Amino acid sequence: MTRSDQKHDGLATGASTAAVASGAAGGAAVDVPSPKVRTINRRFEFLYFAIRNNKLILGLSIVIICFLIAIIGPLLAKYSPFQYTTSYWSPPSSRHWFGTTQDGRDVYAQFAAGMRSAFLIGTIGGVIASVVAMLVGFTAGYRAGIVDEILSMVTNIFLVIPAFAVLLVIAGFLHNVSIPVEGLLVGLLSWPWAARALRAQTFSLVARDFIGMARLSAQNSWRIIFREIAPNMSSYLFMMFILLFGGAILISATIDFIGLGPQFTFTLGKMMNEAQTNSGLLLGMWWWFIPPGIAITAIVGGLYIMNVGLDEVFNPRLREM
Amino acid sequence: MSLRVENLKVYYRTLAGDVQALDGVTFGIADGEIMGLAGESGCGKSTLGNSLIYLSGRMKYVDGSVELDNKELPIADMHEMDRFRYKEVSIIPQYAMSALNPTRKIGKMAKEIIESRGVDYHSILPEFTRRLELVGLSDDVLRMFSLELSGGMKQRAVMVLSTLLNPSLLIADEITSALDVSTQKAVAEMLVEFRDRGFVKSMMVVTHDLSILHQIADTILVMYAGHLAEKAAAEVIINNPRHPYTRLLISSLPEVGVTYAKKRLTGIAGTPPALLHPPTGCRFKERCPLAFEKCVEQPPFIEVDKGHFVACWKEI
Amino acid sequence: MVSRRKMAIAIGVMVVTLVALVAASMGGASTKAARNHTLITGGKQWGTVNGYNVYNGQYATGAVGLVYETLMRYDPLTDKYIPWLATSAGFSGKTYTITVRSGIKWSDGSALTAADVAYTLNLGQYATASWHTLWAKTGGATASGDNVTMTFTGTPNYQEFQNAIWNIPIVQKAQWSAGVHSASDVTTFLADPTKVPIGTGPYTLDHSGTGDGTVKVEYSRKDSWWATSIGEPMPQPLVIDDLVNSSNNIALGLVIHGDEDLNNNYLPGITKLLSSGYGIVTYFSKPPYNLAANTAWLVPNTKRAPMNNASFRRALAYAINVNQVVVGDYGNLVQKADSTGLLSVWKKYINTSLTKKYGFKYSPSKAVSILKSAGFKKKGKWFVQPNGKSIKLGLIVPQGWSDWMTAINMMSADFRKVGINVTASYPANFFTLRNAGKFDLLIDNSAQISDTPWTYYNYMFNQPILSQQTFANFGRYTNNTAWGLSKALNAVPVHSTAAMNKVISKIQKITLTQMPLIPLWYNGVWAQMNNTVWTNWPAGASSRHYFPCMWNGYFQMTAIDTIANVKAK
Amino acid sequence: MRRYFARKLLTYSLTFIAAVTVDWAIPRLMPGNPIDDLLARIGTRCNTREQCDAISSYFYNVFGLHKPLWVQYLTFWKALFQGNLGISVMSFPEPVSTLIKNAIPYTLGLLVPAILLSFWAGNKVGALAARRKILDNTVLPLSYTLTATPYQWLAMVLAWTFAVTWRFFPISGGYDPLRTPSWSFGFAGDLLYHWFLPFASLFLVQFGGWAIGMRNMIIYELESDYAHYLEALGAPRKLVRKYAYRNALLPQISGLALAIGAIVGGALVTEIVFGYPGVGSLILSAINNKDYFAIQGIFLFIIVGVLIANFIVDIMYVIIDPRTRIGMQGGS
Repeated sequence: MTRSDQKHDGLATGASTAAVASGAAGGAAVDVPSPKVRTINRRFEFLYFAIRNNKLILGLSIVIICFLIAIIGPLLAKYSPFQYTTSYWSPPSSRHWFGTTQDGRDVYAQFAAGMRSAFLIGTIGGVIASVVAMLVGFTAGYRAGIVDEILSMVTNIFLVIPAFAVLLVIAGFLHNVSIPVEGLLVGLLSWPWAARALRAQTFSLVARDFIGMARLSAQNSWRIIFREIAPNMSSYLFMMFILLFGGAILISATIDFIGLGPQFTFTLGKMMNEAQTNSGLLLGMWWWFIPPGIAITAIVGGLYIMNVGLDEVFNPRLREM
Repeated sequence: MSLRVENLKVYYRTLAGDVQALDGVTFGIADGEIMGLAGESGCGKSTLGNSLIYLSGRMKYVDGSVELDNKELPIADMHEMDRFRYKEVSIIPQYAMSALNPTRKIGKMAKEIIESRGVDYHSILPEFTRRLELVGLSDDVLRMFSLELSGGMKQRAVMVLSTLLNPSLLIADEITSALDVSTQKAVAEMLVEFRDRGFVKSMMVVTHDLSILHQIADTILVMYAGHLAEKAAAEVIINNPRHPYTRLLISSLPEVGVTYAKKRLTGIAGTPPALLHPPTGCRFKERCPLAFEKCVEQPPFIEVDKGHFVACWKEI
Repeated sequence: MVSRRKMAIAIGVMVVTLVALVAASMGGASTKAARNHTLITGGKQWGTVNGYNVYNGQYATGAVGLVYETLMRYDPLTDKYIPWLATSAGFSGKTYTITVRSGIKWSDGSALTAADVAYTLNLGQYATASWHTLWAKTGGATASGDNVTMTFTGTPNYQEFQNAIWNIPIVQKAQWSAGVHSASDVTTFLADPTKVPIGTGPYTLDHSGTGDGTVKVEYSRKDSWWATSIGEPMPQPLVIDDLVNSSNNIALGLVIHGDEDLNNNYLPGITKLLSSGYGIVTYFSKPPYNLAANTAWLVPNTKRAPMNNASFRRALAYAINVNQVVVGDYGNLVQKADSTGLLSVWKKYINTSLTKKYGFKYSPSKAVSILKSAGFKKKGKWFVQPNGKSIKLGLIVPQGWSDWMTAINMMSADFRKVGINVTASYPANFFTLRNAGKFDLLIDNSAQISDTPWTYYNYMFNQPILSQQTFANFGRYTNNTAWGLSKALNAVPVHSTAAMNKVISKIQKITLTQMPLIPLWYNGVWAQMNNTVWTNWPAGASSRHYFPCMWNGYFQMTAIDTIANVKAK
Repeated sequence: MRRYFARKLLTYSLTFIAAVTVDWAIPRLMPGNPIDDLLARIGTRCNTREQCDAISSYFYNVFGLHKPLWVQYLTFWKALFQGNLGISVMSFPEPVSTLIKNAIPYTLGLLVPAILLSFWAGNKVGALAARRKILDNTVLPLSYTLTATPYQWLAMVLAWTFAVTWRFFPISGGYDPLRTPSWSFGFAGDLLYHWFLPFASLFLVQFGGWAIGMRNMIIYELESDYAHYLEALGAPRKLVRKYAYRNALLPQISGLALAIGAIVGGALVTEIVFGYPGVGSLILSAINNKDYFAIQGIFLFIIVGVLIANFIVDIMYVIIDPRTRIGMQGGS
């Protein structure tokens, strides 16, 4: 588990996000009569607030910049991350933008590859965790009863087991996990808080009239879930995904730092691990361990800030005038 | 005259611009008067009620003045206003069900509020329990958390708490809308009782429900789109309204007792204007069956009969 | 209220900082007192201190050398045996006779006797003792007077036995016979940091200083030491603290700050700091900075194709740019190995005419031509076997061994350059794969510096091949001639250099042409010393030619001389 | 009340059983054999097949690896209840439980103050910052940066700045190795001196998380109905904030329960950076030495620790939040 768990408060703060989704439209005198006009207006309204929300803009800009580095960065690298050059421990220069490691590898090349890995693992971990969270959360919240009891128990079990420790044990015994495998493991262990939050949201939605109507008309459960429930929570789901994405990056950085991550792909955590084990700190090679940490902080921090911005956009009560 | 409101303008700030929710209203409430304030959602009635006691972050004082018992209320000054709140002007909020801190026992919470206003809780406690009994609550509620109370109990507890310092003006904002019909009636009667016993001098009852007003209000003030439409004695408004909007409003009710908030006003074609950029002149003219050229100018709110004020060129 | 809270926070933060700073000044001040009597070492002990069972291979640093001692010592730098607990030891015919030095006392005050020595040697009756097979070829050790004798039933294993004699620590019969009753006892008795080892060396274990053994093992100097009578200086450090390692990185921090006087970790980057005012020195002031400890070999699994093809193995040798590893990976802390793989201390055994003829050097083009002439063909980017099968090999080292991990990355790149498809990886179960022969290529350095190249050749050719190879011949190379020659070398008496060379030349021809193992570089006796508190460290440029090393096995070479000769500044 | 706790206990028991089973199964499903590593480590040689078999069967016996799987599973449980976590490979023949016992005080000494102080300070500062422009604009970005920082990186930056560059603090260790642990003022000072940097880096990262959480929660509370009611009645800001703070604290406490696992993870990597002799450093050497028994033992230990911590938070929550308490009375 990462601090995304703490951050779930950020999402819980978004509890009234659901209130927004449920139609308690904000804005003082925006009186909107027909449901159809209403959705259009709502969408417009979100966009309207979105492009005026400094937090969202700032967070999104940081994340986009990082993403561009991840996409374009490796193309600009003059060396491969594993390539040994003959300049050892050199500080940043025009030849090696971020300097070199003690055995002559280009830090920039590693950094750019690490950025790519970070987004990859965030995506894989985030998607898998979101999917599991949605399956469990929707089912538990919608079906209620014994199904809910069992699923909630399973969720609570996974919630309490420190995912980090489980990853440690699994990765310790598996040698050479690849990025997708690591992402899978991280995803499979970081869904519980999200599932629990979704279950609660689903509960309150199911209690509402229009779902009841759909239910009465004997529609297929999954149809109701994906036609009626999920769209009503889309903003909530999106924010949840952002947190899971950032969380996956943080957990994997920890695993990689301990040296249990991928061996044949560079990650930001692996860079820190190599800098640490090869005494980059003591030898004053700041150019080695500073960039990966800044990058992780930027990506994850950018995501968090973006999330608060989104929360404010979706939830009028939080908007500061 | 207990309350005197003069050309009060309060806008809502939104990122899109100011919403002119309350655009120059002038009226008064006499000592002992229970005034009903009616109008559709978004007409500015809640804004009016709230602006007399607490301008929330997004409400912006623009112009006008408010006098209570011949003293100027500094409604634009959040801090100065504190001296008047509760003691001179108090409110039973729309959200009375959730107005009590869920994690404090009611007695403790009351103690903390009252003492924070410089009043000794222990000396007021006997009166507090007496009034609770008056509304049918035993003093056990003081040792309970709000979630142990039913909706009606919470409502009554808030009523008692809000009026405990005998304010001059009480604003009751949609206090009945969350209750069932029989409780509504009881609560409404209690309001009258409070006035009669002198717990409050005068009262402004904001509601959707004209039948409640018919039952308890001395006068009724009708608002439309941030402007005043009509004010008169309750009987007059119900039986002999003169503003076209009031007439349509009354006639569109199939019977007294049905609240118009729940039903769209099918009798009146069109929708109220958006107040972000309101039209000039009479704001009802787009929907008014009687509209004519003169209506592009704003009609004054003038007394057409004794105690009967109307804002309509047709009535002048 | 709010301001009071703010103040509380501010005060809280200030208090914590202040306490830490006060603690800092106190911490700094009072440790200095005993410092100039304390020698702080580190680099051998990983994990907690594992107790004092000197036969299980994981005993506490210094348990052999500082507490327990051996009958002889061996100085590889001069190729001389140094009589130690024994005044003399050697074969006459099939009988090995040891004369135990008199006047030596155990730390409990009792005298060292021939019975103690015989008891120790007879622990070889248990299968868990490393000299068990050797012992089984004799009738056991018998003590009479100051002498202990062992008689072989067949041809004595001269080389092996001599090697064992200076490596077996002598334990006290009274203490050990009370606790050792089975094979498992031999490797577990005293393997507990709370037990008290009774030895003959200059130091005793200090329990209160060692504590639970998670931080260090601490030794106190005895008032007297028998070896001063044969000219050995009395060691100056009253206390020796050997710290438990948590990482190379932390060790480097300790060395830089002068908090560790002698460190035996592999510390990449140490050479950067030699001239930067920290007072750090190494044995040599120039590359390779350290003495050599062993040879790192590329081990091809000869039970798998195409590693069973000598030409292929030879091509591998030509393809590796060892210099790149030496410079890029190690920063010149190691030296490229000789084609025979023998350490420089065994120079006299290297047949230079053979190495001139068959030796190899880095040449990718030569590697390609060797492959082509052996029938390997290029198919696209990669070579395929003469029978057309593709070649896809793995090269492994243990996970976490960072210098080797880098080395195999470089080497696999070299192989791929000439068209041999090799992928590097670092499996967590490296040792399982190595012992079971489930690998293509790996790096190993199990054979250590010793008094005889026989240990190297035994490591290369050892037979029979078992399902589990635990200490030798991981490549499962089956060559009866070579194994026979290795056994023959074992049967040559120790000091007969000429007779040894005759056998060794024959063996060398096999190693150079068949290449069962490919020598890469000499791993160093990693040692960084700090002159801030203690000086007079061993150095190539001085007369102090000792191993500055606390690793197991080095005390009975010359590491004890390092301890005996350091001087307080 | 009883039902509530019975439920919690059931969840925790199931969690524990699941954790133990996973812990038991993983090394048996994975490739590799700890005995080979042990033999390689301790350099035991065997020159003949008989000797090989004798040695390895001895160790298989020691570790109980020769029995059928179900017996191994039951034995695992039995041993567990006897507090026996097996024998360490890297510190053979030391029991794993001893290794953990030695490491616990350091880890708890880091974790407990860091959790409590950061929770306290983060909540206070977050509450102060909410709806106060200047504070919010400084505290919020700082907190976001801190909470997004990987624990190990902040630890590295602190070590580099304060221990390597400025040398205010030691770079590693739990205490000066020259000192002998004792109940003395000097030793306590030395412990604190070594404790400070790892503590600070743990504290700071968590502080950021709590500050943000509280800041966001309290804004909700300040916008809630009861807060508006208080304000309408002219209650001073102080009282409104007091109420909001207390109510915002409740979700923070349940957040604490969720965060414990992550914080423990953070403590482990922080220890690794500073070579602090706690459970984190222990697990690193266990991993580096492929000491599966130690890894298993530490894993279980962490699980049990987290379960206990969660249970404490549960109880705390019930004590503090009248809603759960009353809800439970209604339920029982």
